[in-house]
Amino acid sequence: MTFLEKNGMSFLFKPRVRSVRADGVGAAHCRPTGLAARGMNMQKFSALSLAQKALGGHLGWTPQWRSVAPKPAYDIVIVGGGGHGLGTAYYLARQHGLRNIAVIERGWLAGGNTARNTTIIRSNYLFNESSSYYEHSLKLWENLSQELNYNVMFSQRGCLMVAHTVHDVQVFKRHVHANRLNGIDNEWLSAEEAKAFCPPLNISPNIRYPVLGASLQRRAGTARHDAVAWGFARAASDMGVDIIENCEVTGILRGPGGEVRGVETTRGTIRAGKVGVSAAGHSSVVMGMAGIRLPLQSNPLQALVSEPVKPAFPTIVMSNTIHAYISQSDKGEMVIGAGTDSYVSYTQRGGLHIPAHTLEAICELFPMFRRLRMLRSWGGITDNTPDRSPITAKTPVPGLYVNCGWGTGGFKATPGAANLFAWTIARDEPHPINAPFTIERFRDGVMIDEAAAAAVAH
Amino acid sequence: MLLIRCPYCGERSEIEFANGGEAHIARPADPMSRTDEEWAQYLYMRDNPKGLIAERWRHAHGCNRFFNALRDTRTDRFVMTYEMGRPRPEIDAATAAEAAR
Amino acid sequence: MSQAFRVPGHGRVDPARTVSFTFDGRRFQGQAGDTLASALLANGHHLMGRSFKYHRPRGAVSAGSDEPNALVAVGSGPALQTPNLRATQVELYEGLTAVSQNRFPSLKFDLGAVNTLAAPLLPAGFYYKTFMWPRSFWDRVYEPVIRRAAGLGVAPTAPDPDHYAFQYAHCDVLVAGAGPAGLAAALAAGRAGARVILAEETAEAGGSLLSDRTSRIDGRPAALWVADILAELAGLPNVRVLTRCTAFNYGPHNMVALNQRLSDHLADPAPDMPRERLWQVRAQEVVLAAGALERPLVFEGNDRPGVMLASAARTYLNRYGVACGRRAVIVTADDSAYRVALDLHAAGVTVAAIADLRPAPDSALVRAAQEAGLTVLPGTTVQRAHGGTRVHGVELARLLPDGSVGKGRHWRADLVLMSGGYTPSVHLFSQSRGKLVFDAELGVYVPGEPAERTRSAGACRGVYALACVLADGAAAGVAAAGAAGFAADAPAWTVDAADEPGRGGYAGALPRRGKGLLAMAFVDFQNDVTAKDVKLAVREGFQSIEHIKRYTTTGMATDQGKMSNVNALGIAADALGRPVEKVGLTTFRPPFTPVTFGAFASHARGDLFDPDRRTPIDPWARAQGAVFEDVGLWRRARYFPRGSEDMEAAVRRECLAVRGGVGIFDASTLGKIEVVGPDAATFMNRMYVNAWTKLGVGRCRYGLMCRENGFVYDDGVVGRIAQDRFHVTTTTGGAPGVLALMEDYLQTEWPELDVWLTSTTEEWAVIALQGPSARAVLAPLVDGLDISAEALPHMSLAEGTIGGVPMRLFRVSFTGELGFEINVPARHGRAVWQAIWDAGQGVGITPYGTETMHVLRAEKGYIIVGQETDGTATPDDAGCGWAVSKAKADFVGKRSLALPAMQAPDRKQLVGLLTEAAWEVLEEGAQLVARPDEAIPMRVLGHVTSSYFSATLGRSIALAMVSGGRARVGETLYVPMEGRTIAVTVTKPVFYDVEGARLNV
Amino acid sequence: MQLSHSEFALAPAAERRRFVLQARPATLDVAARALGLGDTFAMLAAAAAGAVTALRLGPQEVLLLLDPAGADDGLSALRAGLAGVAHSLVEVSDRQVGLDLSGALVEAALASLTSIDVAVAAFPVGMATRTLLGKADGVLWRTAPDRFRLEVWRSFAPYLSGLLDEAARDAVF
Ligand SMILES: Cc1cc2nc3c(=O)[nH]c(=O)nc-3n(C[C@H](O)[C@H](O)[C@H](O)COP(=O)(O)OP(=O)(O)OC[C@H]3O[C@@H](n4cnc5c(N)ncnc54)[C@H](O)[C@@H]3O)c2cc1C
Ligand SMILES: NC(=O)c1ccc[n+]([C@@H]2O[C@H](COP(=O)([O-])OP(=O)(O)OC[C@H]3O[C@@H](n4cnc5c(N)ncnc54)[C@H](O)[C@@H]3O)[C@@H](O)[C@H]2O)c1
Ligand SMILES: Cc1cc2nc3c(=O)[nH]c(=O)nc-3n(C[C@H](O)[C@H](O)[C@H](O)COP(=O)(O)O)c2cc1C
Ligand SMILES: [Zn+2]
Repeated sequence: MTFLEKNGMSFLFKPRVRSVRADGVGAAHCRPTGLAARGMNMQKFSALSLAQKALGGHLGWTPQWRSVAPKPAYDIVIVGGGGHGLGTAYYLARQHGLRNIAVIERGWLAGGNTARNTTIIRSNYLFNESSSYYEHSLKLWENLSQELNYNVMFSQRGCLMVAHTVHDVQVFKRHVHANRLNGIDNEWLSAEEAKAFCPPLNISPNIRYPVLGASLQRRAGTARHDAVAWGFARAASDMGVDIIENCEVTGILRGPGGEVRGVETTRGTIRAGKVGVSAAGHSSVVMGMAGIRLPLQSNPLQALVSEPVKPAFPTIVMSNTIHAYISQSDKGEMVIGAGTDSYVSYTQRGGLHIPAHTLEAICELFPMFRRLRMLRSWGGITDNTPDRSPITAKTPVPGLYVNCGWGTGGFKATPGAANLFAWTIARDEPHPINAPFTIERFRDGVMIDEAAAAAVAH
Repeated sequence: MLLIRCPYCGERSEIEFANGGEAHIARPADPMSRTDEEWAQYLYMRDNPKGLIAERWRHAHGCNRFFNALRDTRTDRFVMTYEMGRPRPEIDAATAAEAAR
Repeated sequence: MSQAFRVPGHGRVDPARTVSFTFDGRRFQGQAGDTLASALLANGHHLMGRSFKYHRPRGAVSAGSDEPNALVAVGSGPALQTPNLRATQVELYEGLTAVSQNRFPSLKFDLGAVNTLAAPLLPAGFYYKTFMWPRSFWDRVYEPVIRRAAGLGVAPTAPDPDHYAFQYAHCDVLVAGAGPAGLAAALAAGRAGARVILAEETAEAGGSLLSDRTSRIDGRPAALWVADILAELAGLPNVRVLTRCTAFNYGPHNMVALNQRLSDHLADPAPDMPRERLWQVRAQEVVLAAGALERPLVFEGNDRPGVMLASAARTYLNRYGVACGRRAVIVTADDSAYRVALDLHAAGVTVAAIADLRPAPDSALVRAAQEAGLTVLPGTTVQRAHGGTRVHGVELARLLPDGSVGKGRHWRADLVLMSGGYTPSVHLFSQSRGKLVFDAELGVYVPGEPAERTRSAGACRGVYALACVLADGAAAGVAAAGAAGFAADAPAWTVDAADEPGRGGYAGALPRRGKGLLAMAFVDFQNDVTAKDVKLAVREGFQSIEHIKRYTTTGMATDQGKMSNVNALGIAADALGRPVEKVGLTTFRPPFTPVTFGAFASHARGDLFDPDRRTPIDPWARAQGAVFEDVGLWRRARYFPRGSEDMEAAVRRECLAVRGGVGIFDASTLGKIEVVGPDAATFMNRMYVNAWTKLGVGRCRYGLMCRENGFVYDDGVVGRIAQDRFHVTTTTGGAPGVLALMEDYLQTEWPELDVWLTSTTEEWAVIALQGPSARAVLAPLVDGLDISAEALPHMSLAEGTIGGVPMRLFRVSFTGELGFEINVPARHGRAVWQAIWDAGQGVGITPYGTETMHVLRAEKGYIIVGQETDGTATPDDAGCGWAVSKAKADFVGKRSLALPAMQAPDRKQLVGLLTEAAWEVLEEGAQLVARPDEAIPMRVLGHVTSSYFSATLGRSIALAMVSGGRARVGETLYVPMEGRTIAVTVTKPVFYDVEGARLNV
Repeated sequence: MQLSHSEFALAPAAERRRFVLQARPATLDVAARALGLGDTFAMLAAAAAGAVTALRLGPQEVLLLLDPAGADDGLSALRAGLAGVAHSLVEVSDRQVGLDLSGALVEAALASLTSIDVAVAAFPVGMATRTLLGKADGVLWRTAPDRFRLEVWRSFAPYLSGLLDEAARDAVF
């Protein structure tokens, strides 16, 4: 247990601060501040506190966040208590000094896509607009556990994107070059190098689509999805944000000038000067309450885990060409992402042929995993835009903001999107990083089409 | 895997079909006379309803015909399918409730 | 010690067939019909595994697929050793080898067990609170340690040699579970003539009746009744009974997936026998008859090997002929455990005491136990079980009227049986989105309104009395058959001697004396979730049962909460101060029990992973030693190396051969669509950016297609065969998409057009003959057709024959040379190719592949859709603005192209690039900047789309998409590479024969 | 009862010329009459007369299989009948190949590939339809209780033969 004891002395260590973009966002909050900068109530988490509480049979712990009944009015209401919504509230409080905020969640906190994603985090996107956004997020991930005093188990084990065709190679190399000039790590590996990095990978030339190489972002990784939401909830709650579960927004209140005045919910009317919608798969539904149609289609996306096994898979592998996405969690399950079901659905499930198709690809690329077994499969509701890039923006309705369209790939953006959405709400204008991610881009024909360049955007 | 009633071939499993997105979004007769905003509404903006959706399917691996369907996106239960070109059918409350069940 | 715990005269195992096997290297014997667990127990061996977190020693707690503890790896070798199998499900065969998991160095002595000592420091969620400092330790120290400690079994490290079958099936009635309810249902429906599939998870149909030595149906022992029913079912051709077959996924619209295990139980399966079969069954009607699962009790030490479910001990005794111990103490909240006591007692096991949590249990069974002289202790609970790798006693204590627990008394026992009552198996019903309702009387959730055409019968809906179960099953079978259109009569049986259904039950942690700060009472055995963990989660504000699950990991183990969910719910409800039904359950998700990946993949592996499409000329190319590449589903010859040539050398040679003489190329994979009908030209006008009305019959035109968003989608040469007939070609990969897009517009936007589309991709083999000598080679072969420049100019076509074979001859060129594309019916492709090949020998005809094709077209600045364009390029961006008809009022994409952003001067445009050094070939995908000294992030102007060494020009060439590129011709740009920067000059994208003189010859 | 693999046979089907006839339904009725195949082509059914077999695959689509011997007569009758009426007739003789599947295991083998019900009750003799087989399209036509003609695009034939062969082997167990 020595490492635990050492860990208990954590305050003696001065953690190194990674550099943050020079543009200001994020800089302040990335300073690991320990208890000082927080509200007064939060119990510090450390091995020491754990040991102290152990002596009392762990009876001394208190709720990680205050789950409260709604007040009649707030300055800002965030609709949607997923990672993005909770993070938005956190950054509004932490960075913009706003405290009178509520996060309203229709079910249990972070029970949407935050609870059900394959947790792939990377920033090696093609276009400047996207890579800046995702890199902003990745930088925040790198200090998130320390900042929140909540171990989100961010694990930078790298992400290999496997190329199977000459076309794949061209596309991936384009990414590698573009990323390098943007200061984002991404490198090209030969098939042999890819295998050295991920020994289970089948690089035999005799498979249907042999592996021709791979791109590798070493700083990519995974995180414990629930912990991210809980960590944000705890820290936000500590700064006074009200977290309201089991409360569904059913209407958006408007003033005489059309401006937002609050929300109607299953737990009554809540007034607010600003409303930020971060409802993922339900974005169309919520925004529809304000008469706004979005360029979104909500599709099922499924994932599955295997039974847990000892460490057998050191990294993340993605194959867009044959549809395989796999990593191994710290608990030992192989976490596998399947493809999107083709139709609109809010059922959080899809057809079995979709995960079956993914498992075909997994068994081809990792034939030694053929005898592993599916333990559980599930679905989420992904909000997909025509260009597969998100919207983090003001809307035509004054005081109404939306962060949506993250589709199959927004977990990685959780801290970044939350951070920039908070900025947009607080200042009533986008940050330069999210400025291109408007609704109007579809009208104006300035899409950010990552899909065109890479089949899927996990 | 959904079971979809092709108006021409009868019930077949979903893998024989391709989903074609929301139905009854007619391409403007004279696109050039549309404003950018109107054009974007046609091209990109969708109701994406949580509830009854009128959607297009193509029996891609069967008779190759497009047709429309009414389905509840909360349950994935189909109310009916109908030929291309027919207007969106009115359905009564009881049928809608059954689809939502 | 050989099977010292075998009980003669009991069980369905074959006493005559002894089977030997090894566990952790030690040799044991069992009988045919045993599971690994029953055979180990027959040898008195309870210790079978170690738990996930604390590495606690564990034995089998159940006898079925709900087993959380007895997980083993079966088989040997890096490919076949299969982890995490439940010993309770593994059927014994001669020579079976099994090893325990998650322990080091041995199962008996496991160093990981120190975690138990550290348990106070490792409560639920401890990792969220720790391991944060120093930051760098997470990746290097903490995470690796956590990962190694976790994870149960070891994944195979070599490819699985087995194969797996797959089958769709359709039936009128699918019955899941072949206990009395399922058998009755299947028989009722089967007799009515319905197509029935009956799936049973275990090796034998019969369910609980196989563990029942006392009940009699129609005067016969229950097991014989089962045999009768099975015999009748076997005689019905419309009934299929599948054993070792789990219904695991209940999907929308009555699609139920089954997993059938075919060979794992065999010592020596036939060599080509599939290991498993996955069934996708579309059922008209479904009957769920999955039975009920007994719940354990939650008390300190309830995880010691030798502490088991009461029903499991009964099954081991009656189904497998094994006594799980010599001296049992039973703790129960339910009557059914008394039957277990009676059976054990009758088999010679000492039943030291029956502790009943209920203050005054009273039923026929209780009285029978008392009459048999068994010690019944009402109002008694268990304080803790003692033992290490095997239980050796329990402390029983009185439950006092005020709810507290009195002083305990130690009872010696090597077997502690617990029964917290039964939980109906509603998994499949819930997967199908049926609503569960809380049955206050039974204290459990049962099926309510179904969402599918389904019904539950028997114990899985809380119907327990055998007579009722049979009637319920029969009624369900009748109802299902009736709903599927088969009139059925309900079979009826009389049940003479069954027990009353059990009453009672308990959910939650048992009350205990004292605070028990260090006590561990397990809720989720496998994941080592204790009652305290659940309470801690609630204390920390995790109010929703979904949060409690995720914070503690209860219910997330490989039994998916079969053993734990209701107790966790009970504890949570208690801690939350809310009634159980207000707390609710977590979501039931497929699969019911884990299913092998290989079964999902089944045939889709190796050559059958995806169709491997080959052209008619492919055998020739293979014989020539061509190197292939994948394009969509097609394999295309990429180059034809000679001798020791690498790709570069082969491509140079092939290029020069085409430019200097003639090359032959297999273009068969190009998509082809025949557009026919009076409105064909109108349709083409609307689909393509080009104008088609004036294209004469016998002429060709390069066609470019956008999507409605204005971006280039596909291209290809289109020939007009007749006034109402176009021969359209598409890219190889784009063919299916183009046809689908065309059908979409035709059927849904312009149904009034009289035009139809037929894919002819595979009708025609296409041989491209390119180079100055092409005409000379071809002319003698085309049966008198005049192919002179005058008769068949560039971009024209003619129909004729070649060696008697019908031909559509296109005079087109993707190389910039005089060229022909000879379309012949596919069956003749190979022969025609050979004829041309032979004819070209005199002029050095050379086969070339896609790579050379790419170089040649790049020299001419012809784009490849998908390489120069990427879904963000307009026709004008791609240098094809000339193709866009200005006159047409509308075409797909026109409106979007009118958006201001689509015409911005800084859009990326197609240009050529020349490096300073002729030998230097840029990397495709490399980026272009104007200011090479700029700090990162740099302002990027574009990227290299195609780049080759041009043998013809003796230098490298590249195509690029560059912001405002056309205005930059002549400018120097820079390609910053790792460690150095390459200067390039922007040029027009045509490098060779700019005037096109070579085409028009 | 164990069936052996010999109870499934896969062989090239009888040689046929092939045409895809597409037109509006009323025009297809005209075609049916022109070919002497009755007043209409029934949906998802085969109709045969003389050298011509017509498989009605969709409301606007018929696949014609013609015995090479009498093909020209049939075609001229068809062309004469449809003269002046909007339609599309495209020869696809070489686009696809015909596979003849037969034997007691034929249903089981097909059930491994297609999600449609191939039991005689649901897929009677004379029925024909396009369906998805594994990952390839094919047209299935039941010619006898234990016999199907499978029409597939040329390059998919090895894939489908391979799949069918494996499926038939598996069906034994
Ligand atoms: C199977 C799957 C795999 C994925 N894999 C990855 C991956 O590997 N990497 C990656 O980066 N991303 C991945 N994603 C995407 C990622 O999960 C999401 O983009 C991201 O989690 C979205 O977070 P969120 O907070 O916006 O949404 P959510 O977590 O869904 O939160 C939205 C919340 O809004 C609530 N809400 C909705 N309507 C209302 C209302 N009317 N009133 C109140 N509350 C409301 C919902 O209940 C929900 O809790 C995956 C998604 C799925 C489904
Ligand atoms: N309290 C009590 O006394 C009590 C409680 C429960 C059960 N019982 C007894 O149990 C019997 C109930 O009969 P029953 O037929 O409802 O249940 P059963 O337990 O006899 O049979 C259920 C069968 O379904 C199988 N099964 C479960 N899930 C499956 C799946 N997903 N796929 C395929 N097979 C699956 C099981 O292996 C089992 O054979 C009665 O005899 C009753 O007396 C009594
Ligand atoms: C990364 C990740 C790992 C998971 N690991 C497990 C697991 O080990 N065991 C388990 O039962 N479920 C696991 N789940 C699935 C959850 O139990 C659950 O299915 C998912 O959060 C969706 O919620 P729902 O099924 O309740 O709708 C995991 C989910 C994710 C996203
Ligand atoms: Zn159809």
